[in-house]
Amino acid sequence: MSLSDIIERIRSIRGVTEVVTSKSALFITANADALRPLAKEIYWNMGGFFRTCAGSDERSINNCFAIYHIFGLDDRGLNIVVKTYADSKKPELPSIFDIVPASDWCEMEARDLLGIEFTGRTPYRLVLPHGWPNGVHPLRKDYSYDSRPAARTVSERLTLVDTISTVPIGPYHPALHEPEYFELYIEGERVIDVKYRGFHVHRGIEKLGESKLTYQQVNFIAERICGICGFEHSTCYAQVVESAAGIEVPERAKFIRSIVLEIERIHSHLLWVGVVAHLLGYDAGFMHTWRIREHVMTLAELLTGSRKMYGLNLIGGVRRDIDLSKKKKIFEVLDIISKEYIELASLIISVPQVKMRLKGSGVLYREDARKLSVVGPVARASGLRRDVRKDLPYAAYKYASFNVPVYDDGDNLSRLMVRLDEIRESISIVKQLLDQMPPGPIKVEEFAVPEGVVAVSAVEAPRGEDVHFIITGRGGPFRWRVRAPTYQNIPALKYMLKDQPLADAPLTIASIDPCFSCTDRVLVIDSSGIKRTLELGWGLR
Amino acid sequence: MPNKVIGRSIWVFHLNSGSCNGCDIEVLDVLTPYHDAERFGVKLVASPRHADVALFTGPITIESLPKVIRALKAMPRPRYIVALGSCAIGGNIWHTSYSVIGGVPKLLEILKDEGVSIDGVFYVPGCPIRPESIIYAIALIKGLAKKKVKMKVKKAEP
Amino acid sequence: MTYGSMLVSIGLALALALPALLDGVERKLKAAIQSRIGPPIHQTVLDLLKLFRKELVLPRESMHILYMAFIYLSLSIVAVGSLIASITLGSMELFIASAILLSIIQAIHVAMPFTTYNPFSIVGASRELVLAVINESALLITIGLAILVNPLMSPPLIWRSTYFLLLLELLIASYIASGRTPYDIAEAEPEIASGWLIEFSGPLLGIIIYANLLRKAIVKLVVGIVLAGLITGNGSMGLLLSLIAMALLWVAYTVVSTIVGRSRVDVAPKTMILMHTTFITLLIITYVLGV
Amino acid sequence: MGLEMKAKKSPLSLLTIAGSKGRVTQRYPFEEPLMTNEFRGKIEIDESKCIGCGACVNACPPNALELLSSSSGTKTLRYFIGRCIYCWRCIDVCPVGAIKGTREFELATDDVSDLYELLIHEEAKCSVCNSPYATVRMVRYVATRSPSTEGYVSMDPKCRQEKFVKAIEMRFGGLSA
Repeated sequence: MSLSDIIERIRSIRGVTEVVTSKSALFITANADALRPLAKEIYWNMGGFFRTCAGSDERSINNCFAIYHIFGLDDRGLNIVVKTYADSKKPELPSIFDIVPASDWCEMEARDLLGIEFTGRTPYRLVLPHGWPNGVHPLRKDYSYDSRPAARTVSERLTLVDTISTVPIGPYHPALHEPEYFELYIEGERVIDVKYRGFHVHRGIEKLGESKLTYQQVNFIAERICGICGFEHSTCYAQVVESAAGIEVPERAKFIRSIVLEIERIHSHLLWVGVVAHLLGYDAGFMHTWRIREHVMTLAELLTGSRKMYGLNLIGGVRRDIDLSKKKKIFEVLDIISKEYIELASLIISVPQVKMRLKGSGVLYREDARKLSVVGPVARASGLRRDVRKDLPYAAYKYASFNVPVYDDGDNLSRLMVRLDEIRESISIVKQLLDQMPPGPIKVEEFAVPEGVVAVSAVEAPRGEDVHFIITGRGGPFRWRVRAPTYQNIPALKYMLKDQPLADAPLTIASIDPCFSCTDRVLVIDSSGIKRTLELGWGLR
Repeated sequence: MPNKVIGRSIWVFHLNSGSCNGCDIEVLDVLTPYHDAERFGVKLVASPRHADVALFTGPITIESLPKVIRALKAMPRPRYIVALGSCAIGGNIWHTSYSVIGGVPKLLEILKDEGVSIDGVFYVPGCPIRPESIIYAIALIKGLAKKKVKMKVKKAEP
Repeated sequence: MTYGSMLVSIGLALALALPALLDGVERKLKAAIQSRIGPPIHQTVLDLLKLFRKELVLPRESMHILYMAFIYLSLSIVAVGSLIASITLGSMELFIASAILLSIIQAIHVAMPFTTYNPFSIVGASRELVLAVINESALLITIGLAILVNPLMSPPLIWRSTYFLLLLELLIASYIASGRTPYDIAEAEPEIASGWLIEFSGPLLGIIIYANLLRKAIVKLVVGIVLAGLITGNGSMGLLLSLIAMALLWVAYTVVSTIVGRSRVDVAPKTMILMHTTFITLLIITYVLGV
Repeated sequence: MGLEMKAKKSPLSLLTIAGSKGRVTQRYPFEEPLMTNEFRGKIEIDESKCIGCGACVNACPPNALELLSSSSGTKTLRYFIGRCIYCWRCIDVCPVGAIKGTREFELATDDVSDLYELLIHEEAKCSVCNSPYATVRMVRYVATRSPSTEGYVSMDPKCRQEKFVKAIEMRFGGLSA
């Protein structure tokens, strides 16, 4: 199926008014009644995946709300963005939840934060705190940011259950390390249902738009979406702005980005292996994996200036170069890691209890994985070959040759194996890229970001595909939407935990490598309160 | 500043109140071989009822506030708070956001209104905190190190 | 004071002080296997002292938990005492009494968390109950067989396979009863947040932790006494050997628990039943055949 | 794939790994911390160089650097260590190189006020309307950098504008609205 075929098939759907191709995506504008047929065509007939949807308050521009549904045809390396308008007085759009189950959360998020109703499904509150007043939508441009709701000291959401058939996991629970709340409904020792009540880490960064965040400053918040895979977020953000503004990043900067991204992946996967060993009562495994990981952390500090929160990215390039002595050090550390981690990993999976508990537990079948558009190692452990580094190559990945490990069992052991294999691939990628790194500048200083350009960018984080969507504004983003990988993977937990022993629940929850601070970010920067007329066209260039 | 009650055995309950995870993984890192906080008698416990110290990371979101207060109330006295990282002390980038209260100093005001008394607060800056900073704070509590920061007021001569 | 009662007092003092220190040794040893320094050996003592300086909070304001904790502690002390006396004085009656005390202690240990109404501690306690039902009965049957062999009188002239099997089965049962991986499901499994201990705090927690350490010491001391009885018989040598055996077992159990992971609550009972029935059957056969 | 990892190993080999590594713990605070020279720590503001222009304040993502005006004719550059994210963007943007990065990380304290650093600048008053508009140092900095602005540099933006308009009126007969 060629690009023109795709465009032809999309144009043939009634209600599609505009199809525009650009560098970062295929942009479609459609009427509300064309949304469902379009979703069906792209998601099921063309075999596309669902990335996310983003609501936007464009009343100051065209007197409408708008929803952007972002799809991806992975095998063609193509993003498809579908824009539909909703009325400014009574914003309402048809839900595509029954066609694309993966759209559940982002629709509810748009409902919470923008007040856009979705017809044909049951709505519920997802993101905002429990006591938040109805009808107040913080992402609307007319929302007055200075009013913090009164802080409540008692919670209605957390009620300690009085029957022992419910086991609350969280919000402060040693198996989670992050404040999230799962309610597991159990029968004996068997889980029969799961309820996720998250969004404790909703930090509402919209407020920052008001404090006049500039394009460059947003980089540092993007990094703080997540403390484990922050560099992926800041890279993705930098890329989406660069793509919107047409900035040509120096090759050397792209190499440095790829190298640091892979180093972050190694540290993140080692961290995860350690946590899993700890959850299985194998504390020595935890200690020794983290001992190996410590080398990576020191290496990251050497390259970027900080063990975490590298602060390396700027729009237009990176801030620190990799010189010869650092290059030598990278090779040294990688040699230590590759030797030690294989020894340790094979030990961990040989421990009888560990092996017994990983195998066959928390299974996610391929069909469910496809239905929910899960990403990253979770998808690859369920037989889906999805990897942004291969599908939509960014930074310097086109210069490296590497495998995408795929396992078919969909159980916790597969997810472990995927990650163990990926550590090896990452080590090889870093080595290849270091050898090919071209000389030259590491950033461009002078650039301008035009207003009203729409762009999409994706980066493969350790947990899966990370998507940033932007509408540029004056001096800072007009609308910035982030879809972290865990956001896409948590709904799959329902399938993985059901009918499983309670004892496996923490392990299975951990097996998607959840990063709740990513999920809850709701990172939408709005340069609110500025009256302007803005021509909202697709990123034509 | 050495503390008589918890100076030799510090049991810590970790409260992530909207942190990005950066500090949290460094808290775990402190327990691992290269840093090994256990050599100072530090132990992470799973229940606030066992804890001497509540370790705060994150700017304290409004959603987590009630649970945080609940956990603090469950701790037997004397109880201490350690604010870890720039979110918990000053609210970091989100210090003015609508969905956070902006750090431990603000939490202390709320606790005062609630009648929850706290026996001591320590602040440990960093973003994210590095493991040595945490160990330095432990050393401070145990009296093995001296405080180094002090409010500075300088004048720029015109 | 007679020589015998002096020995018993010294033995009791040692047996009450050692567990806290041995726990420190356990933590130090684990740390060494994990490539780190670890806490000082007397850290557990420091922890306990600190707990006693903290505020007393009773879960659900009920005195009966405090009462149960004191019973737990005092029965544990009595059991330690009667075990020490049994090997020192060669009293089979006291050994039998200790076995009965041990099962009462275990019953309190399992029952206590149910009074807190916390879902985590109740799940933890239910799991402890399942494991305890199997392991305790095996442990008691084995102790009963040990009493038949009557190890406290004088060392046997010839070592029979019954003795080896007896020691082996006692080792397994006492290892499981000492609450270590892979069978520390009730306390350590992460989904139940430190399980049955979750609601206790301050001095109350201190009492329970110390009593629990004593309980762990008792199950090792039983093995030590049977071993000492078979090698040296009763008296001062028996006392010394059984205390040394307890300490050595503590170290050995630590190493074993470090290199294995945690079993799952639905698998552990099956493995345990299989293991115990095999060994006990073999034990009875060899005993009856007299080999 | 994953062939090396499928190798069967005895759980006992953990002891060999532990034995070969020994104890790796860094005995900080009694030993040097595990830190590289590249580490970004607290910043140091040089009071002899800072001109109080506020470039760092505009660049600082978390508002750890703030420029506060007081009624007593001073402008204070306040650095709150407790909110700093140690990104060193201020160092990048400072026009006079007054900010220096250090490797300082031992910042723990029991009093939050210890974490503030204040640098008080005197404010220049407009030569026409006598209202404060910038720090004395900044005015001098601008004057030495571009001497041609001399006639305007001692005024606040409003008076400057008025003077400029007047000057143009005198020369060209005024600006049409």
